[in-house]
Amino acid sequence: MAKKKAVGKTGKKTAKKIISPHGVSIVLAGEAGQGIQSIETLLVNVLKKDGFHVFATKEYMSRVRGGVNSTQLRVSQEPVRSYVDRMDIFIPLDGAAFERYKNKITKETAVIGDKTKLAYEKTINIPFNRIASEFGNALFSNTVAAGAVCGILGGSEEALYDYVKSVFARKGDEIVKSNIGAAKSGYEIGRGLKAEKIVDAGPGKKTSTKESLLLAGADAVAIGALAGGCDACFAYPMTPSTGVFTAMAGYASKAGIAVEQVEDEIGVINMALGAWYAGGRALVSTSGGGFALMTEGISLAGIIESPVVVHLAQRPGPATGLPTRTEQGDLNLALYAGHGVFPRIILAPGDTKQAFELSAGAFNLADKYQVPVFVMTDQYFVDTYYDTVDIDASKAEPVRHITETKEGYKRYALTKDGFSPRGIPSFGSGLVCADSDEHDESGRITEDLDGISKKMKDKRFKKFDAVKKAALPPVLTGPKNYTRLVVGWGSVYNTVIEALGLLGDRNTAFLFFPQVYPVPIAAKKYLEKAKTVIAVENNQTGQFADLLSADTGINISQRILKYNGMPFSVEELVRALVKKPGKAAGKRGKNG
Amino acid sequence: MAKKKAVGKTGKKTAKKIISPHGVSIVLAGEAGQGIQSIETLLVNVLKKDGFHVFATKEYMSRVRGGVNSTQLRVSQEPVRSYVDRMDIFIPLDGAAFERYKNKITKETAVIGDKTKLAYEKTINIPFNRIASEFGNALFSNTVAAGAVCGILGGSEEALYDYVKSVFARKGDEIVKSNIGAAKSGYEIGRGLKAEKIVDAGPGKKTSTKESLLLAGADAVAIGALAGGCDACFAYPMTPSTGVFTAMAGYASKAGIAVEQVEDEIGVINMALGAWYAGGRALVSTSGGGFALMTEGISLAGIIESPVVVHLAQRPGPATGLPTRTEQGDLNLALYAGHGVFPRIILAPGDTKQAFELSAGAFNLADKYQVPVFVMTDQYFVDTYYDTVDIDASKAEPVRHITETKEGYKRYALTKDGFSPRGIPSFGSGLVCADSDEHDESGRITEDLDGISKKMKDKRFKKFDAVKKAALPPVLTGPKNYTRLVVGWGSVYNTVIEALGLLGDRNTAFLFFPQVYPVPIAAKKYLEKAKTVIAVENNQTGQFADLLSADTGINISQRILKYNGMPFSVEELVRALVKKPGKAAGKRGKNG
Amino acid sequence: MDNIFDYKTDTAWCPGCGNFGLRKIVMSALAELEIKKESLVFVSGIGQAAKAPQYLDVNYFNGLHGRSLPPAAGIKAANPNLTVVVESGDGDMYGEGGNHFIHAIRRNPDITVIVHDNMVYGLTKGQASPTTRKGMKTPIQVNGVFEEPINPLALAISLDASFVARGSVGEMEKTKEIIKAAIKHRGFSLVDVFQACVTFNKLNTHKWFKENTYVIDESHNPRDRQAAFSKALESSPWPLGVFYINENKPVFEEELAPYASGDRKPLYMRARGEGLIKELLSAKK
Amino acid sequence: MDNIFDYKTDTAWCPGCGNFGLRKIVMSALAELEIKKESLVFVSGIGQAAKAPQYLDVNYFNGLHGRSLPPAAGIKAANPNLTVVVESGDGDMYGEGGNHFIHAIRRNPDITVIVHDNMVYGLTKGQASPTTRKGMKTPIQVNGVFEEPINPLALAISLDASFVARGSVGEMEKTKEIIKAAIKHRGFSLVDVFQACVTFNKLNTHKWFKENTYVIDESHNPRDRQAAFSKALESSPWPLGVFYINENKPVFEEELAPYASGDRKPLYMRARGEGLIKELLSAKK
Ligand SMILES: Cc1ncc(C[n+]2csc(CCOP(=O)(O)OP(=O)(O)O)c2C)c(N)n1
Ligand SMILES: Cc1ncc(C[n+]2csc(CCOP(=O)(O)OP(=O)(O)O)c2C)c(N)n1
Ligand code: SF4
Ligand code: SF4
Ligand SMILES: [Mg+2]
Ligand SMILES: [Mg+2]
Repeated sequence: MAKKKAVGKTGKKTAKKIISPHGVSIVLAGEAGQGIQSIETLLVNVLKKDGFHVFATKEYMSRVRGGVNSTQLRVSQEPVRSYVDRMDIFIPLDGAAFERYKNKITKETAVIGDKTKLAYEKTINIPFNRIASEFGNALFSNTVAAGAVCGILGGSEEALYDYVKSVFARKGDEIVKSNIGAAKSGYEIGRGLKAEKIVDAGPGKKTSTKESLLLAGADAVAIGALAGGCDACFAYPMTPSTGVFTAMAGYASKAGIAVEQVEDEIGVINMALGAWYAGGRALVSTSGGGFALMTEGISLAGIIESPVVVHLAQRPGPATGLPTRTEQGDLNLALYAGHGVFPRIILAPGDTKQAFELSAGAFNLADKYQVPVFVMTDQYFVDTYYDTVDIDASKAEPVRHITETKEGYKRYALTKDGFSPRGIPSFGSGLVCADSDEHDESGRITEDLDGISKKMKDKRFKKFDAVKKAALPPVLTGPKNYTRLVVGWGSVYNTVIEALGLLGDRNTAFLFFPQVYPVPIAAKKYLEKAKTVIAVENNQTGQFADLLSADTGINISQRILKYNGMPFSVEELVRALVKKPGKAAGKRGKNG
Repeated sequence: MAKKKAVGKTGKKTAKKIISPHGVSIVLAGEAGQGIQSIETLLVNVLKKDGFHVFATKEYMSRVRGGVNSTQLRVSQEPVRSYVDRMDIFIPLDGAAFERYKNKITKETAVIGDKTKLAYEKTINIPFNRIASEFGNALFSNTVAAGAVCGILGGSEEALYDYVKSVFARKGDEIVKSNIGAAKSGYEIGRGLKAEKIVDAGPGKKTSTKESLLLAGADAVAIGALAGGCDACFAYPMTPSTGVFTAMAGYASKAGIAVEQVEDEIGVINMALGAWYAGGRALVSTSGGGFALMTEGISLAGIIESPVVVHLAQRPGPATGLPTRTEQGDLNLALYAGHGVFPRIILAPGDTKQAFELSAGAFNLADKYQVPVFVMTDQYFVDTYYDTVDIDASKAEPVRHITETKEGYKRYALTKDGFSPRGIPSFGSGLVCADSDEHDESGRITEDLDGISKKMKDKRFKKFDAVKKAALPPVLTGPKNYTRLVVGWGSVYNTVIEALGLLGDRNTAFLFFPQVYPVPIAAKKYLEKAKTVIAVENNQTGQFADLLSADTGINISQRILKYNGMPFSVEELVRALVKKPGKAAGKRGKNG
Repeated sequence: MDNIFDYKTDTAWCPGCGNFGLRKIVMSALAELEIKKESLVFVSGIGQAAKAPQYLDVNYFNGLHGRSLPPAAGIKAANPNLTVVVESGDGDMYGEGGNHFIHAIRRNPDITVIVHDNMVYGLTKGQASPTTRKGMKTPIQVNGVFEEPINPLALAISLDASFVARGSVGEMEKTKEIIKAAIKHRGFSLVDVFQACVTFNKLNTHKWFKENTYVIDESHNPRDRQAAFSKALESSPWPLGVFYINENKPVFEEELAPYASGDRKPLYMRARGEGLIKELLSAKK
Repeated sequence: MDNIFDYKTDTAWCPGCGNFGLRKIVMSALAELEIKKESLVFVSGIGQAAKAPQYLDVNYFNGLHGRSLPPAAGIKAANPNLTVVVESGDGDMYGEGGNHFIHAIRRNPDITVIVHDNMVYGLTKGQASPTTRKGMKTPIQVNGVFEEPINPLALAISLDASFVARGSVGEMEKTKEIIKAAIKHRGFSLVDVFQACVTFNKLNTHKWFKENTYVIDESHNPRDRQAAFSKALESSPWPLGVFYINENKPVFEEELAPYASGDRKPLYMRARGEGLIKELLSAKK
């Protein structure tokens, strides 16, 4: 391999790039700890301030240093919100990073990096480290790289330097100066590449995204919860649910939230139930293995008719599985966790707006129906962010459903619809008795089998009705006169929408379920209308399709499933939908 | 109320009894601690030795003293194996006991007891306490009562006294003598009642039941497990699963079983997995709430592909619910416990013979397929016993599936059918690495997403095929040309059979599932043949019917459900089947 | 004179059970402390002991077996003004609930934990609990328990618990005073109470407890952790009284953000400023 | 010269992490003890520390977070002849796994438990663990941890653990000797090892550990429980060495029915007599 290459030149002939209709996709890859994250943050912020729509998602290994992590950045003149396979620009920071993604390189891909490190002839050489060292520290190489991308995309220099300044301000003038120098140096190389049409991959004309918000899924869930009146958050760290917990801890002082890291997940759920009992509105954030431990606690919520909100961020199992990867594999777990029969509600936001609104709403639903409410996300969802103007703080507001008690108050008073007014201790003169044993109306243990004990079972069962009726309807996108209907839930939302946009099939519509359980009554009607129903799920068997089939009686045998720990890409969905999948999606295992 | 009544007389006119075609049903009721249990044991043993078929089941409150418990005893010339509502003879030991069951008294019922304690004019007066006191101790009243029943039923005096002798032998001659006196006194009163046709309720002619076994469900599960090579048993006490644990502890020294009471259920399942890893064959015994805590451990079994056998004795939830009652409510829990996709097997014996054979078989299945295997029972099942000659020790034998390892051994070697030969440490020269993270063939952690990591997911999924194919077929009882098919699982077996016998409907057959999951392939064929399929389940929603519907695509909307904590009685099943139930069985809640 | 906390009902306890005595002690302590009924909450797990709140006229949260402490802390987090008393069994607290026990001691919420220590699993009919004496035979430990019992007081002291004491149903007056002191104490208070299970524990009877305990005298300094530890290791006879006190530990709920300023208003009475959510969102621009 | 337990692969640890040092110590200890590879089993939970067995050429059972001890006991129950070493993190062992910790100490299987005590949750990126020092700020404990850390040695001594020691990656030779003694000890041995997490714990660095520890001298009598307890309470500097030994505790697996007679044949090598099941059934006649 050539020892020294001209900066900004490939060894071979010039690789001309085309402006992509959906913006530019940039992939940064390197070891954990190498600073990909900081390049990403810098670019996203600068380019957004600059007027571009931005999208970023990351995938990372279950380790703190080493391995190969990557981040995908999309920059566009139109909103972009999903993961793509395409790499317009690929910046591997080392050889291992290059190896892991090289099979995604096409002839359209501009591979940029230090040629001495990459076994790829067509590499457009920018020796980030060497340039950074010229400014005093090889650590500034991230700034060089960010500057270069900015230059290629035609971002504004001003925004770049402003941002660099703000980031490094607290480290002193010297560091600010060096980094601005490094950024400038990178920028100029980038601009050169663009000018010479070596990499001409601008996202198109700028719009105004200055006022839009840049939220990751985790932020949207956390702020949404606060908007819904969440005032306590208990958790035990577990990837990928920790982001929401961390956000809540960060907001604790400002928003007055009782935040506690509990000794284990069993403690978490039981502490949350204690808090609700005494008038708090507690959120629990966890992932598959941690949630598994809460199974008995969910059942307790069922019998004491306690509200509780569980943020369940999914990752691939079984057991520890792939801890930092993504999967929509815990629906069955959420559906069936807890022995005994009692209603629950399962929500699954598809974008940050929904995440905000559903998380807020979860608290009101839990409080109103006195049931556990799940907000289901996954690693891809919580770690992904993009600009948005859709989130409206005034759309969410806490509604409390507690009652001031009088003497003789009965926590489980029998009523027509099964809901008993919920009192809390010391608010009023009544006593509030919550009981894990089967109980009478005042919450005292009973074994009056054919009397009050059976009535209590029936009372809790009755609640299913109201909960089912209140289920959020599914959302239809695309032609009303579809013959083919794609169904999905949770994080596949944006990807399906972008894929269908590209597909441009007039007969295919998309039915998205922000609430997956109870299955909204309207589901059946939508499904019946379609000749073909295709489920798109990021899991191995199609758990939601099973649920929908069982609920509507309509068999959904066509399933597009992905379960390697990565989210769907737009391209593979397009391909799968063109193919019009048959039963190829794999045999169904009935459980998981 | 009259103060002193003639012994063996009612205050009113004589209540003439009829010999029941299905033997005599005797209900004993009293406070916990009053010794109902000892009357029951005495009668069952004496009457069985005497040549009668016997059946006994109890229901009890979640307390150690006080309350009202009862036991039902059936004595017959033909095998009797199910719970009936009918009380031919009712012996309430106190007023509370009388109150709790008085609505089951019909004009055929002979109520026997101490008239001074019972607010029931037609009571046939036998003041057990007073008579016992004449023999030196009011505590002997149980012996008087047992003797009286023996006398009524025409049991042999010899067998009675022999048994009394054997029970009290270790307490010394004096006590033996007094108790024989008490028994004799009771016996004579009973014989008098029979002679005067005041209570003429003999079970009919004696057969030979001397050689038959008297096993409760719990015994059959425990001895079956031993027959299957179980050599370790870990548990945490929980009603109604404790019986099996206690039996194993009792057999430990004789059979060489490593028995340990663990600090909690999480410890239980993880200890069991450790034992299997090192070559043991461990059984875990638990109930709903305890099993809920094992959810994560089940998932661990899934990914490390460990065998494990779980005896899950069901009781009504949610949470603590009705701890000492019965329900078939944990099927969904067993089906879906554990995040991630992996096969499992769920067995549900219907009688003691099946319990013996399935528990034994569970160990071989677990070992062969390297999956968790559940043996599901319930309180009614484990506490119920009757005589049987069906159990054949030679029908069960441990089959080990471990392999001697060589150097370079790979625990998760990829094979065509997904099964890798299972080594254990120190048996051979290879190393055995079990890993909760996604792993490669040798069990080392990996994040090679599209490579070995996905292959491992597919490998585990492949195992579903073989496991499904090996599923035990359902058992058909009744006409082959049925139009109406009753389906059931677990403890409803004998009750459905007796009910259908009484119903005598030529068009109705019974399809029983000793294995409920994977649903045996043959199920569909049987269901398709029927015009009407009726599920009989001792739970609130029909969990097995849901599973069958989903698996076969045949909707089972007719469901006979009971969920007050009591088992079905023969009579109510007959009534329900005569009515030919419509959708009356209640709306279906999708989960529980 | 009736105790205002008395709730008359059919109890599920055996006649003669130590639970009755402890119930009386607890009711008297509460009455003497003149605690307002509405602001008092009992929390328990599952077991015979854990049924205690069912027989009191109080607010209660009767949770899962082994899980009394997390809800108790959750209750304090939602409303620090409530007086929270946990009542549970030795199996519940030291067996199934062991992890919560050690971490609740560290967390130090201002709650009082009364453990009915009958050295056996009562409700499930006589298996060994973590405090069952070595050698006792049970239906499961058929050859006798082979382990030494856990020493909950030594354990608590090793964790620097805020208040550690042992009572006994055989010492009514003394135990009442201990419980009163425990409730008044700010922080986590453990009161392990010896009591007989007349049905399943034939070893540690009322008489045995009487004969094998003595009341700690004035000379013991409960602020001396070493001394407390050696007191805790004493056996045959076992000391009764307050072993250890450490008032200098931060209290869980007071450290939580909503109350850090000293404002103890419960969560349900708080409303957030209109603008907060807008502000948090704006910061994401 | 290569260590036979060395398994060469890409480790997931940060350069400079204390895990590397402890790995070396453990490998040397094993080699010096000349343990037969086939009869050695490592057990771990989940965390950075818990990955240790992945980098050794040994049998291992890499279980769930917090759940290393129950499988370790299960392994001994199935085959008492295996040498079982548990390697896990402070969060794994004292946080999620706390209940197993206290009860495994009581149960006393003959296993050695090495805790990589870096006083932080490494794998999940820097939250407080039960041993995190008071005041340390983390992404969750944003105002600093308010509780005193758990003292695992004092805790173990209060439970009368069979062997209690502390090592430090900064004291390689000493720690190796401790681990060797722990493995040779019959019964449950706890070795809590101080080690730096260079990424998430900026307080307790390699240097800090060096400066804040000292090696216990000969004068300490590890058979004296009181003395051991006060040693365990010492801080700044923290003592390193063997704190406590109690050889007189019955060992779990030896108490189990299959081995009670002294026959240590593992379960998988045993077959039951033909007639046993028939006999058990006959008893039900
Ligand atoms: C998860 C779970 N496991 C087991 C049980 C069964 N169980 C109920 S109470 C109890 C033990 C009670 O012992 P203790 O706490 O000492 O109370 P006691 O009855 O002796 O007062 C057990 C094991 C349960 N209810 N839940
Ligand atoms: C049930 C469960 N809860 C949470 C996690 C997430 N988790 C993995 S490792 C870990 C903490 C690790 O800390 P420690 O044991 O101290 O090990 P270290 O990484 O510091 O070596 C946590 C919380 C998990 N895997 N499973
Ligand atoms: S079983 Fe024991 S603890 Fe329970 S009520 Fe009876 S005597 Fe008391
Ligand atoms: S995060 Fe900490 S404990 Fe984990 S490898 Fe890095 S330095 Fe070591
Ligand atoms: Mg107890
Ligand atoms: Mg750690």
